[in-house]
Amino acid sequence: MTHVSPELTLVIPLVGAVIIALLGRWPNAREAVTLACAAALLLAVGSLFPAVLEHGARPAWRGPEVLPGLGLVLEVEPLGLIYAGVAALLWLPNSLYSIGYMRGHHETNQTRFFACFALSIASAMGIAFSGNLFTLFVFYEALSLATFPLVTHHGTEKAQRAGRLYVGFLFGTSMVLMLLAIVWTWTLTGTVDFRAGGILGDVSPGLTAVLFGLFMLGSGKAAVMPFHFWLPSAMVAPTPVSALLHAVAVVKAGVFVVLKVSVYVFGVDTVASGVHHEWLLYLAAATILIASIVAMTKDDLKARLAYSTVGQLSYIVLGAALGNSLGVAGGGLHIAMHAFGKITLFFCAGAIYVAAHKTKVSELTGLGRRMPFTMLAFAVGALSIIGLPPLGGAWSKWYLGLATLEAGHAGLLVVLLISSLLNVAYLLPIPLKAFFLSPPAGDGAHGGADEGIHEAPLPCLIALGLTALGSVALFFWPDLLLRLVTEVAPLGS
Amino acid sequence: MSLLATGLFNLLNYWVYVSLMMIGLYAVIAKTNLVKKVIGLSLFQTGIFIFYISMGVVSGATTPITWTDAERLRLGLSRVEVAPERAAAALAAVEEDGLDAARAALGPLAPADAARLDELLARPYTNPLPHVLILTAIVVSVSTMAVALAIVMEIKAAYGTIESDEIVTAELETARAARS
Amino acid sequence: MTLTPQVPALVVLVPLLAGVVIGLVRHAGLAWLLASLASVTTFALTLALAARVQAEGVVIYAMGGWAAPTGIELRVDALNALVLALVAGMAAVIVPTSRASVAREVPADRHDQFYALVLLCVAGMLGVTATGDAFNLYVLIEISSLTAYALVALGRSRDRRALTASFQYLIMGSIGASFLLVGLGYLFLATGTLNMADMAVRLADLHGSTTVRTGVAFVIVGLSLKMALFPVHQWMADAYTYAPTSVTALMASTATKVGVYITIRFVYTIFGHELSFVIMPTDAFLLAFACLAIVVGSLQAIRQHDVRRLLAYSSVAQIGYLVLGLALGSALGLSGTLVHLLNHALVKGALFLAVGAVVYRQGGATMHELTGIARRMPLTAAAIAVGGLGLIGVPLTGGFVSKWYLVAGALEAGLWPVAVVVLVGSLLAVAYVLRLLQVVYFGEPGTVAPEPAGEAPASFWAPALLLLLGSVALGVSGQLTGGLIAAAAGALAGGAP
Amino acid sequence: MISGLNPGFLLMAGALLIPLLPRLLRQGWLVALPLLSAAQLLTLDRGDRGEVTLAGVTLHTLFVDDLSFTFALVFHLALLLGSIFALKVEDATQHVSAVLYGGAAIAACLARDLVTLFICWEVVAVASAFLIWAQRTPRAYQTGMRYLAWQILSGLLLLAGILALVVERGGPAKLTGPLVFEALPLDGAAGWLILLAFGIKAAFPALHTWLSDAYPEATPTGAVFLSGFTSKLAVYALARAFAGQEVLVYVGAAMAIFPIFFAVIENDLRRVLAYSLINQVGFMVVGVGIGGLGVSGAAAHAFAHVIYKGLLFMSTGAVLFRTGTADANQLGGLYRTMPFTAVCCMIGAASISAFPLFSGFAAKSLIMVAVAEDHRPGVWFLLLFAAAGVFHHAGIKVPFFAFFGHDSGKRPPEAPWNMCLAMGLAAALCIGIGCYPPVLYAILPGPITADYAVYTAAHVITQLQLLLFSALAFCVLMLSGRYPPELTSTNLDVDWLWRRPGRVVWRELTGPIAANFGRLQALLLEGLPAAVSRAVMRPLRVDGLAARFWAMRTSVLVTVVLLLAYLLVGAVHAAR
Repeated sequence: MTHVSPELTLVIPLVGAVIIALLGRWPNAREAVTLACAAALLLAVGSLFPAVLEHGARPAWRGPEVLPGLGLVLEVEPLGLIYAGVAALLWLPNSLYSIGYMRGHHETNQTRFFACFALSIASAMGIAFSGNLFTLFVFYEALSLATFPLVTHHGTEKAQRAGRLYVGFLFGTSMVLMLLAIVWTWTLTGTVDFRAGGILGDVSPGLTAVLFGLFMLGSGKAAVMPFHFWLPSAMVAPTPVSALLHAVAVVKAGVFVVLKVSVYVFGVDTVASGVHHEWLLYLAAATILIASIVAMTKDDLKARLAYSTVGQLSYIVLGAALGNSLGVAGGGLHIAMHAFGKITLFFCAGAIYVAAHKTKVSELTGLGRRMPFTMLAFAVGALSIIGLPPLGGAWSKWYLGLATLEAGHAGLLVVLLISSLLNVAYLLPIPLKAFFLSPPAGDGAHGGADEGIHEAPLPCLIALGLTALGSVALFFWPDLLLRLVTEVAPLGS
Repeated sequence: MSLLATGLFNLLNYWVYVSLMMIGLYAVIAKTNLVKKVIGLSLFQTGIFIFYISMGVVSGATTPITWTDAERLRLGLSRVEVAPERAAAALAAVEEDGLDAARAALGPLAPADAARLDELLARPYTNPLPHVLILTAIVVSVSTMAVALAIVMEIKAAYGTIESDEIVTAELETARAARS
Repeated sequence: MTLTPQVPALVVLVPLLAGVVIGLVRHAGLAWLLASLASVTTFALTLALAARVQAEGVVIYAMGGWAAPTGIELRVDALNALVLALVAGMAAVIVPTSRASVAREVPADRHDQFYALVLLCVAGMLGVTATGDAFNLYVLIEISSLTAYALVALGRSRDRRALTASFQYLIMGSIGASFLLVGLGYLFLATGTLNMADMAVRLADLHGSTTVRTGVAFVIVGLSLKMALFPVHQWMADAYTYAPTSVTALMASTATKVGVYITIRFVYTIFGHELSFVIMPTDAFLLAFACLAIVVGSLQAIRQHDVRRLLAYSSVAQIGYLVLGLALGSALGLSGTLVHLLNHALVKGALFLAVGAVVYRQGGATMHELTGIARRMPLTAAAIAVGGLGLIGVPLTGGFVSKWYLVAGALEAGLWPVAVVVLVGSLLAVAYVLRLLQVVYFGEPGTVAPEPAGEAPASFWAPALLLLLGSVALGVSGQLTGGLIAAAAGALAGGAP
Repeated sequence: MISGLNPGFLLMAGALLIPLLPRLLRQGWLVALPLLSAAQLLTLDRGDRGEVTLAGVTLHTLFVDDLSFTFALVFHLALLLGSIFALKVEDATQHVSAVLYGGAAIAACLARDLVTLFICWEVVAVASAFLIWAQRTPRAYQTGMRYLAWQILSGLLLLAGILALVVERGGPAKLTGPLVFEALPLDGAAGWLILLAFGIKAAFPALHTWLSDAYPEATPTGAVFLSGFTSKLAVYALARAFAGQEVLVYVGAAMAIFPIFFAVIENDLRRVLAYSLINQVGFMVVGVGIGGLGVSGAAAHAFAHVIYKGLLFMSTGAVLFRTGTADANQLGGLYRTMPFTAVCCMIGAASISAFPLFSGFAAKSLIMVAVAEDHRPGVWFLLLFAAAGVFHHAGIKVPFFAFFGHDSGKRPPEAPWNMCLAMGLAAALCIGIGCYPPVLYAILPGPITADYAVYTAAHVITQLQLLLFSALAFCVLMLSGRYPPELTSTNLDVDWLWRRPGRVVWRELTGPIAANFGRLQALLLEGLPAAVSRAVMRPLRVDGLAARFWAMRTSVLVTVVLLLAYLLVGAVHAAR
């Protein structure tokens, strides 16, 4: 079976970014390049799946060494393939959507937007396929940098403040905590490579616990409270950026790091054997509940979705911290499941904004008559986030639930279930009120207040339709994902 | 008392150098006139020169010129009462066998003379190196003064004053004007 | 007669003599030409010397044929070969390309003086680096310093505050040099020699008498002043802000580095591990102020409106990193210092050149004038961006490698709070760099700021980008500098008892 | 037809086509779909098929035995009748959700394993809620949300139970086959959780409020579907997993009794029917709890109940459709213009009251016999009382207040033909089963045989006595004016507990979290940076212009201090 070399997955979006930047004056050509790159990347990443799954290959690439024995190394392994697959797969609809959104909304600096977007994807690929902690860190930071101009896209005071928080929290956690942990690991073990079963075998339990804390909190993109504030504030960015943050690349990078580090640096068994990992369980549980409760109080649609993400991410952190392979499996699945669900929700939020210029939940009542397709997709996404069958979110909840019981933490299962109920409470009313209640009365002269609102531009609709279908498809065909996660964490163990 | 006196007088050179340095630093810190600051700096450096110079001094030592034993003996003999033949024999002996042999050849002397001669023969010379060094340092110091005073002149030309507080006021006003 | 054996002396003599000669030609163009030639030649010589050191080990050159300890010797090993190449290299890049900015910033009748002073300054620094004699070191320091005071003062035609900055620099520099002189006096008193190698041998036998300890204290404090280590760093911020652009670029990338080099030399070679770290608490002293320098310098940089001042305060912080590494007293720490020394020289030189380009086009370098320049001056902006990332120590720049070594060194020594300080420092660097980049790239000119003119001449951005290329090469190729650095660090740390 | 295909899946897939079809085609499809699906069901052999692996979980999606066949068949009937009844509804949402709902219920009945059951369970929950929301009023919206919350809670408990079961059995790795849905012991968390999940859907006492709360708020046609599936699915699930569990007998008895009181004082006729539904399900639960013949009785009763309860909801739905209200105090005398509906309603009432020759009698007597044979006189009497009660409110009150009673003056036209057709078919079935029970008995699970004699003199006489005395009581009360008046009122049920104090508790719990969270955010994002700025940044301002000479002065001083400090520390250090 032929497959591409892993560095090609970085080269495609990188080259794409350069061409996009050069084609700034010809928007159609520029967008064509974006779509072509997205398609090419999808093919490239796609070609890696059979190689890894059928043939057990671990395609690798060794870059320059920065220090003796410390260099850029890419190595394809199943967990990374999930993340890379999600990012590559969602780049295409997200690009399509961005085109509709950015044009429909007459945004400025579109060239910068698309170029930075491509750079972000390249960074995500680097994170996904990183073969050691150093490479992971490099691309993790690259992702923060590449997304920074996207977050501050509008350049307003609010956007700049968001940018400051974004940088402060992401760099603050990664540069201080994560890097400290990486260097510490290096001084203790002499290596930063990812290895099945972990590399910290000889380190004392106390130090292991310290490192665990540093790594887990150092991954600020995972938005575990209280390191989550950047996420809601980053909502000032255009909606495709929010989709990128919440679904395609950024927050997924955070939880991916959490998962990857616990599997390949600590080792699942080490996490389980340490007594010092439990605080993370409780922190994640608290994050899940508090984020949901806060989400209910938010009337701003994107803020509500943002807090929803904060809660959902902690599902994955929980999975990583439970210290059994079921948890890893659940977490790995949830990366993909949440991505599809949440990107749909954001696409819908953006579509509503483009079409109706509405941002508040309370303004959406009755909008279902004007934008039935969007609202239907929203409902699908919401149900997937809640974790109801037949939508993808059900499977990750299934495995996470099993993991909590297997680890002897029935209380955490209760947390997960309560969270589902809370999700129902803050997500479902949005489409339901849109469909089943009447819009607030207009000013009389023009009939309803929603007069003249139509569905968003076609590219947006296609994109959100695709991702909503993806959520459904993930319920019926999760096998590929499951094979990947079980490759990482055999369920028999 | 005696301890204090010893401390005071035996280390007198250190006290002098430290005092000079402190006075100089005080001027640098406290004076607003830039020239006075420069003078303070100069005093400070002068203190260091004294330190170096006093460091090379050995009480009772000779000048740091290279003497042969014979030359030294000849100098010593010129300072004491001694018979000329014994002096000649000693000078001959020193050429052959060194100072100890010469001292033996000289024979007994008056106690005062003997002590004086022994002292003269044993006296070390002062170390010339610090003095050489300090010559260089003085050159450096002078250059520093020159540059400093040149800058002060330029400051006077640019600001019309060499009082540091007035310069600050002028700058503040410029800044305020630029802002408004 | 072959010149090969004379190379160590020529490294110092070529710029020195060239400086004197240039002082005599009263022609700006010719002065520039000669200065360029001399600096490039010197660089070539340092490279040749470095190659020789690598081949033969320590190269010793007795001045005038007088053998040490009586005579003055130049003594070049892996460590100062590196610093020599760095200083000469920076000069070779900055001097030939400085013509446009000098023409703009220095009065026409002073151009010959300018180039003469620059070469003398470089000669002084090279001499400081190469010499094996302690007193000679003091004299050469003063040569480089005196010329530097004058060079800073030359910035007065653009801003009269250059004069006051220069004056302050002079006072502080002289006090620092004087402290060094006093310290050397005590050491001489105790050992009776001024030859560094000789002194090291004798100090080891003295086990830290009061005299020795006093000498060490004066030397360390004097060097702290010269390095602009916090809290005696204030002169540097002013001097770098108001000096002519190319002077700032040259000094920022070399002067403090030479200061750090001398400190390494004293602490490791002359005092030795026992005197520095066991008898005297030099490590604690330097570590404490290094950490403070990192934090306070970065915080002050965040506040600045004038970009040159921002960069100057960033230098205060970066010197903190350099000192921190050498104070760790381990091979890891020292490697960190050396990589950082190279990287920071390259990056800061490049940044000041790029800022110089902005000054050249916009007439100033406040945030106001930098607003949105990325549209019209993309290459300059790119240099600022890459340089900024280098300051942060983003991976794949040399800064990351040094940061890695420093953190690892601190952790190895069990000083995790120090490691945290290093990391927090780079976080603060993110704060001021991103603020700068945001203005440069996303600022909207026209409403709040003057519309930028076109791109600056290539003589600004080309050398800047060249230097940054060096920084990136340092970051991606462990092999490039690894050999030299490892040799230097190993020799120093391994030489400790 | 297609071997191994669960007919429920056919329905669910077919439901998705509905919104795409033009009106006429859609109506045809709505009728054809249940028929198609039923045909599929009838061709299926008994046994275990339809193996699928989803996400590493083995599912056996199809299992036909007597129990599942009975329920699947009656669900098909219910769906068909409901679809005919709702044929003229223009709102595609209702059609889609109704067919999805029915399909999922059927699929759940025919599921072999617990995971398939869970999946269908959740689809049932969500799809059914749309029948309430489709009323498109704020009140219905709120009710629907409450309804959904309960349904989802049930699903989550089921999920938790299943997960616990998996872990109890050694984790997913040990689980090679499907997680078979069969009798579950009540000896661990898993069993109780699953029982609780079923209990919510079966409207166990205190868990029942969603039912009486939601059904009256559904659309006129929606209530018909709602009455058909959810609680009967729960009965099926209980019968499959917990047949013979003692606890169910008492729970069932309680369920049969308590709704009577609420039903009597209730004004909204559809709510009256909802309470009677709980009461009827109580009979079934008792049957399940007894096991053996009881399970057969429960299945039979469920079968009959789906039809007659559907019929009752259809008739009240028709009234609601024509008059816009189902409140007893606003109705009355409608027999004049809606005679067919009135007759059908009475047939339904007779069935629910278990008049001989009507389906209720044929089914309920099985349960009564089972109780008696199990020697539970207390329960038997309770059920007898409950039977009297149900006749009282569902058998008499509903038809009386709607079609007779005081004349409301309303003269609505007869229900549309499709509604009449549906009601007619249902009524025919009620009578058919009642007159010829062996048709029903033939398909029932358990020890019952088709020649079971239901019309024994003892059965008939007991029942008739009961009914007549009950009717007498009603008449006496009505004539003496002591019958609770029909008023618009809100009955206090246990849902008050979670509507009032529950809301307060929730507010007290989450309010501080949300508020303190905001405070924390302000502190972290604004207060802290400002404080740091004050504490750290302001003193750093010494580098201003004014500070230059001051700075030089300090620099020199600092230098001296540094020197002294270093000397001192060095001396101390060396002395140590």
